[in-house]
Amino acid sequence: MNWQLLPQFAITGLLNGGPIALIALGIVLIFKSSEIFNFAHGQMLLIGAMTTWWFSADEGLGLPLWTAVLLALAVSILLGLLIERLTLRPMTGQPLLSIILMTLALGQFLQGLTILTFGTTQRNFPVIFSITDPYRITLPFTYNDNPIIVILKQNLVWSFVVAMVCVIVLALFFQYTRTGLSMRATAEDHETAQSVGIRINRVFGISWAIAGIIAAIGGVLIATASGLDLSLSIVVLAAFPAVLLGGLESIPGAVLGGLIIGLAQGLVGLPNNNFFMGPEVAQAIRNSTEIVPYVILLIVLVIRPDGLFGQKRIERI
Amino acid sequence: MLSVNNIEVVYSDVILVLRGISLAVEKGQIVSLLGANGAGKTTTLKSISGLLLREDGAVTRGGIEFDGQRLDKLAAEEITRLGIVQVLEGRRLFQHLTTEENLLTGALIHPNNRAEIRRTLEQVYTYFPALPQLRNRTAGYLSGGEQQMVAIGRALMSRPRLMLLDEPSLGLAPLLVQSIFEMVRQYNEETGVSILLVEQNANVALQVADYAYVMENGRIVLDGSAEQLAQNADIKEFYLGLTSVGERKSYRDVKHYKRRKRWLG
Amino acid sequence: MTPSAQFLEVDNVSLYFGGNAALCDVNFHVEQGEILAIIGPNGAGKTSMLNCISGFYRPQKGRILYKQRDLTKTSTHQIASLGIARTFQNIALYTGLSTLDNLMAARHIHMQQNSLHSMLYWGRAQREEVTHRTYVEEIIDFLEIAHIRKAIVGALSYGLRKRVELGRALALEPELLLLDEPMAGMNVEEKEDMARFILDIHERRGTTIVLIEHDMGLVMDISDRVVVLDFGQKIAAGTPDEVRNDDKVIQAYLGQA
Amino acid sequence: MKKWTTLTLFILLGVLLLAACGSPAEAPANTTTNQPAAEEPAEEPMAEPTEEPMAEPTEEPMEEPAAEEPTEEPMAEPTEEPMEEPAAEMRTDNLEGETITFYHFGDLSGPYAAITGPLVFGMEDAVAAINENGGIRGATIEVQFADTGGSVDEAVAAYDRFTGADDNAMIMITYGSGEVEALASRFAEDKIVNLSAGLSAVGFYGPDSGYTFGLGPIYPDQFGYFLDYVTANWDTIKPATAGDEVKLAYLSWPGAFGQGALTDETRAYAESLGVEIVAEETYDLSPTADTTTAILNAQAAGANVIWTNSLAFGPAALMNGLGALGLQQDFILGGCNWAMDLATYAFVSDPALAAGLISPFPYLWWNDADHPGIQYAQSLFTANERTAGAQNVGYLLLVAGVDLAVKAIEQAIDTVGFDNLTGEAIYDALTTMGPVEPLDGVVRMDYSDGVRAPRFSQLRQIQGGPDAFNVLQDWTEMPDLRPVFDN
Amino acid sequence: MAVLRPAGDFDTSYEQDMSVIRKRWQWVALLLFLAALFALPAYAPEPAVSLVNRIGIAIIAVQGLNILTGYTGQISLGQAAFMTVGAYISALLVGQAGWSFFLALPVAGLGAGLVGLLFGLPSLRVKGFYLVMATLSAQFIIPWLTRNTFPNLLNGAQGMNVPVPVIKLPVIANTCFLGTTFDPETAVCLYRFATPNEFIYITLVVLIISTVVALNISRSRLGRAFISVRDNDLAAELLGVNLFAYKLRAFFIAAVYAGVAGAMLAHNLRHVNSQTVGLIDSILFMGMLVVGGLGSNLGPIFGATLVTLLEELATVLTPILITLMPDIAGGATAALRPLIFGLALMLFLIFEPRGLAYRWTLIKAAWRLRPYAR
Repeated sequence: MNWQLLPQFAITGLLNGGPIALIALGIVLIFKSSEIFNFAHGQMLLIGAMTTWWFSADEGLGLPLWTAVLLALAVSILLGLLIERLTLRPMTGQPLLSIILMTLALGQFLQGLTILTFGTTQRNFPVIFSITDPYRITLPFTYNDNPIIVILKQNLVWSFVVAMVCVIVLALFFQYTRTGLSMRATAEDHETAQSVGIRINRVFGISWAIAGIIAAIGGVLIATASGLDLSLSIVVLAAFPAVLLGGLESIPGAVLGGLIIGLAQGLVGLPNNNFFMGPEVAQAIRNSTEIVPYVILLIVLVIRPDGLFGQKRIERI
Repeated sequence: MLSVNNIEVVYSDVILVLRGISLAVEKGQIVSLLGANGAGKTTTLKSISGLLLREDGAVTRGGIEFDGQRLDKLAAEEITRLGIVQVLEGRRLFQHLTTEENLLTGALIHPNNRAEIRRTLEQVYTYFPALPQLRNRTAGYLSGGEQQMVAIGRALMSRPRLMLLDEPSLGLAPLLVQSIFEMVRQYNEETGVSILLVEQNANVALQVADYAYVMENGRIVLDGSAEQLAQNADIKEFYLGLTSVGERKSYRDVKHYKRRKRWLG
Repeated sequence: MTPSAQFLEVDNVSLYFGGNAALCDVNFHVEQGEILAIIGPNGAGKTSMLNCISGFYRPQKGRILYKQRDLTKTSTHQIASLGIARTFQNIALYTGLSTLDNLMAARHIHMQQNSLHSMLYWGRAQREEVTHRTYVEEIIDFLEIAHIRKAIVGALSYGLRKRVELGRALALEPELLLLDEPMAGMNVEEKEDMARFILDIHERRGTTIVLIEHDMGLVMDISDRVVVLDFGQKIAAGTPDEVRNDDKVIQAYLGQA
Repeated sequence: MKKWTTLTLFILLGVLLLAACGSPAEAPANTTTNQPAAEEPAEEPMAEPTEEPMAEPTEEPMEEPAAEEPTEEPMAEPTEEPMEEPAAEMRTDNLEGETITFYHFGDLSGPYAAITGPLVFGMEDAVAAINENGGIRGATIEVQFADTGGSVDEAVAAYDRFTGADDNAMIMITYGSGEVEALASRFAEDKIVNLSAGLSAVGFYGPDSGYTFGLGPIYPDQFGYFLDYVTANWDTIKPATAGDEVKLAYLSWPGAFGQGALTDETRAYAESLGVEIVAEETYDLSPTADTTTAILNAQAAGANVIWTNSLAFGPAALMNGLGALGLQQDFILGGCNWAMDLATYAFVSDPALAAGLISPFPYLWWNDADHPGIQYAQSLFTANERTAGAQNVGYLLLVAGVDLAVKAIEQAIDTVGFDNLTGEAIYDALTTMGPVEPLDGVVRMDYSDGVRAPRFSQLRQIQGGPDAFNVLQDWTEMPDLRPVFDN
Repeated sequence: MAVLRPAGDFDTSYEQDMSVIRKRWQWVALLLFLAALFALPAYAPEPAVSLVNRIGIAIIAVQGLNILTGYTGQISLGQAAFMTVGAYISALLVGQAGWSFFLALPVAGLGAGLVGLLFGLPSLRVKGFYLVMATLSAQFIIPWLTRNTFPNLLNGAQGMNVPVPVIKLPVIANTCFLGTTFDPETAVCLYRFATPNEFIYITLVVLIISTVVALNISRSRLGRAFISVRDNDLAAELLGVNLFAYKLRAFFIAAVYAGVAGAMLAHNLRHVNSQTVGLIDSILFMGMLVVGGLGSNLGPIFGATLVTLLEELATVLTPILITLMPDIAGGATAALRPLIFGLALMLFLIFEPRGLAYRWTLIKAAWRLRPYAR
């Protein structure tokens, strides 16, 4: 192991976990309010980033960056509302499988639509956060008498900050606003919510609109770090396990799940060729970032089937 | 105020649950709906409050009117906004919200007037003096009686004109049941809000009600003022099982008769 | 009272959900060949009791002995093989299967064919299907549901589904039949039919029956003994007449403070 | 009832989207090229072969447009004597009305699209130009294309489709290492010549292969060539932080292409040069790949040279990572020929980060503007109004590749006659024609003696702006690191 | 619907009532249909035969998924991963160990089945989305394993080429029969299943076997246990069905089907790597199942056919789209495929959630009731 790199990889991983947490949060939000697991979230991410690019790029409208982001947010809200109204409301009361397939199909549809609209070429996303001049932090301890310096990419740090700010804003929104309250109430029990006069269809709409916003922000954060192409839609695959780690319905769980996955993905980069199991194994472990979330997920499912924060249900017959 | 006119309710397009129910609630009245399990009491409440729709049920005949407005095609949340609030059977609270948040959800149908909401909240706390100490407790961890109080309190928060109470006594100790019913009566007397009360526990129900209906198999079989019904000897017997008054063959006899028929035929 | 005399013995059973006791030190026994009714107000723990016997809930305390065997230590799916079958309060049929297949599915525990036989459907498997089909058709005849033999049960009326569910329980060839509100929501005529079936099963096969029912008239008519539960506790037990006149029972039902 | 409302909404939405689709997709094209493309009828080269009677069947297609372009002094390799066309002396068949089909399949929608797109365009533009100038002895070249989306099974399905529909399929052009490796044995079995821009050694020299010919050198050769240069010039080029030892980190994509340069032969060769391979890391085949892990591990292992076998966003991801970590000066970055391309600039977050990249460069470049072959390619490019993004390695290479194919087919026709023209005949032509220099030497091949990929290359380095792919080393024969397979 | 029969069609024994094909003319029709399929290479162009090949392989994979998801109610997004397992096992056995394809095929199925069993284990503890995720993890972990473990054997991400299935027959009277050719090296007659026209026979035979087995499962003890787990797992357990054992059995059988389909695909493509089938295929299979009809034996056949044809439609529409929108160029197929599939699936879910098989039974019933149909 490269113990000297441990803090570096741990912190980088954790920072990478920020956007993952944000993405997971978007999925949890939908699930909480309507028990729909949104497999199309990745495509919403992609569309958010693509529209931002198109509004801002010279090939597109060439608007100032922040205007472009705002317009993209508006598009994403609209998209969220449309999805809810057109594809998921007709599915009310359908079995789980149908709803899973609906969002999968929706994802495919949106993917095709994105290609049709924007083509397949990769895009250079506008730089929002500086990508040079990394922060160098000297840690207050040493390893083998070498000072440990952690190099943090600026865009990584700021992406993390933005993601966390979004998480906090959302949490405050849920905790302290009336809309937040009605969303939390709806999430608990649709029938009871209706009985106290909450318009649950409106709540679903709002949930999807917010999910659209979160997706667009997530898309922009990821695209700004490393360019934009169709593969952005599969970034969410790392966030799915984060959602389940946290327990599907838990907002703090989703955030923690995202951070755990980021951290773990960072740490698997550590083993070097002198790792006790030999270079092939070390190489395989370093290559395992894509499956780490799923391995963690399997472990958690075996130990705690309802996730770390999930609600256990009593089955009745 | 509320009149249910000969309604028929069908679930999933096939299962007929209510076979022509008529009842009326006048302003300021407490009306009680009695009956055994599966008689259709809850279905009646849900067809008034609109919650039937989400269970694939529908009013197929007859109509429900509230102050002259037809209810049977309205969504549940709109009916609540008209001033009819249902307290669901089984104390359905938002388990992970605190007591006070649960109460506040009741006020979501009103415009965001903090002072007004605060005042209503204080009012609810005066009806249920036990609740202020519990305001920051997670609702799911409250005891059954406390949960029932929160559920009713939440309904009060919406300042209803008609409250539908579904089996508030369910699973509660007799003493608690008494105190909850006393509060209900007090609330009714002080505010003049009408209450439609569904109960299996005829005794307590008849103590607070002005008028009562008895249901069986999706039909109203008996109605009258609470005093009248309380005097009715059949009621007591009804709750110990004699379904219809008068001469009834034992089920064992029925059996032999039918079986003979089958063997012969 | 020697232990061997007891067919089913519920011994000090307590069941908790979180902190709430659904059952609290419940004791009673069932004798072979009798019809025992469990009554009590809503939420008294009747269904929980049945769930404990059929192995769906594991009581935290106490034992349930069925022919000397402790059911609380038997895995759920094996309890059916011991000869215990049940119906459910909210009908739990296999909604996507026909009446016939619902009953055939219950023959599961009596079938010998393994999965490979099933896949090949040759010789033995086919013969076995026919044998069990014959048995199931007898039940269908008995319950007078032949006309809906091939109908998908999800689309049947409530009363018929209740009857199919009874048929499915019978297809297990039980020695102990647990019926959870078999007549809830039925009209008098349907109730009469159902009562007749229950009594016929009891008389013809000598099946021991434990049933939960709200209709007191029916309970009084057909059961040999009655156990009354209230707030998870047994408050009375005895013949229908004894129970009918028990003060505690009257109080529980009328809710006097 | 509700459902039908939904359906109506769906249809409405669909119509709206279709209406909307046109604008954003076309917008980039409009703004990046200087002439409006919107009103223009679709002038895709692959549409219909124009059967125009040609003047001279033997005329070299590249001569004509060359005159239009401004000529400068030759800067790279002076053009050798023009290739003599043997056609005239052998026979002068007029094949008018006949067709020869070129099949090609590449990734236009998957991860490799950035680079295969221009390859495909180059191929199609070159073919259209040849058809306009009389085709191959009058025979029109027809083009059949399939998009594989970067997936091998799509490529195989396309192959089945092509061969199923045409019993005498004779030439196919492929762009991806994965599909080449998967199909190599089938090309040989079905005797179909495959000109490949995917330069995997296995495809050319693996078991049962043989009909696959490279348009560029195999990656092991390129890697060895790079190592030669680095070791020979280490003292002058080594990073300030580096010691005397060349310690190499192989950081690349997973997959046939990304790992294509790392073979037993190259490992042995590196060892013989005293180069220690201290780290082998992979990163995701995606522009969003995070290379920090790979770079930091390489640094921790003491590496001072990085090789990447990736294209466009692959090296860019490394450049971005190096830049963001502030380690740009600590490594010499080398990559296979595809790494040094204009497309790379689309993904590098700051053009300055691209400076320093060293790559084998087995072709001339667009800025060798006085070279007739380059001029020809440039004229095609301009005439077809391709977007700036397509003006990269791929386009150029495929114009040359088509030229190679035409030369080989003409020779085959001369040998066996058009009626006997098969894949085998083209194979024979390719393997017997000796050294060829398509497009007057933009690329150089010699498929004699079992060599199936070019063995000569330049070495260039990015020094400054996008066009400054400066020559470090002129055309040289690369070390021969062809893999040996026990068949 | 199932009870509707033409007048005069009575059963005289339970065997007869339980048989799948009830009338002689139905047998004749079926045999004619099969004969037409087997004769396909004689009259259909090779691309069409190739298409039928692909449909056939997809049907087998979807039949497995139908047993797991349609019958047992366990939602799985891992079917393609188990195909990968089968594909690799067969590729290794035939390519490296020199086995006959026809021996390797069942072994590939069993091997995939065992892996399927492993990923079915979480079904003991989790349901719904959690189970979907557990199976999705197979979709990541298995391809990753093929890329990153045993590089010398599995050849990493490059994957490997897979030999053509071959039948060896002895030379009889100095001639080779049945369209085989003499192989001078080994001095036997060879039949190589190389082109679609030859491979189709393998596809059809395996397809027939897999269909018969699926049919038998659905009408016997095993199938009823599966369905009872799906329809009411708690009741099923109380009625004596060992939930865990049956869920695992379903996972095993589904993965065996996938393994067989994967092995066939590998030999058909003659190449396999970790991405030969991927997540998108798992989604496609699920879509095929729903479009065809969950829990119906005809469902996989209808669904796989329709969805594969839709994919083909995307290829056909590509040139038209390119003429309409020149700038989309190569991305057209990439755009059209997910677009058409996604749209079709969404429309099916909203308007025909029970799938084509259900529609088919309705049509049959209407036909039998003619002229009195509504």
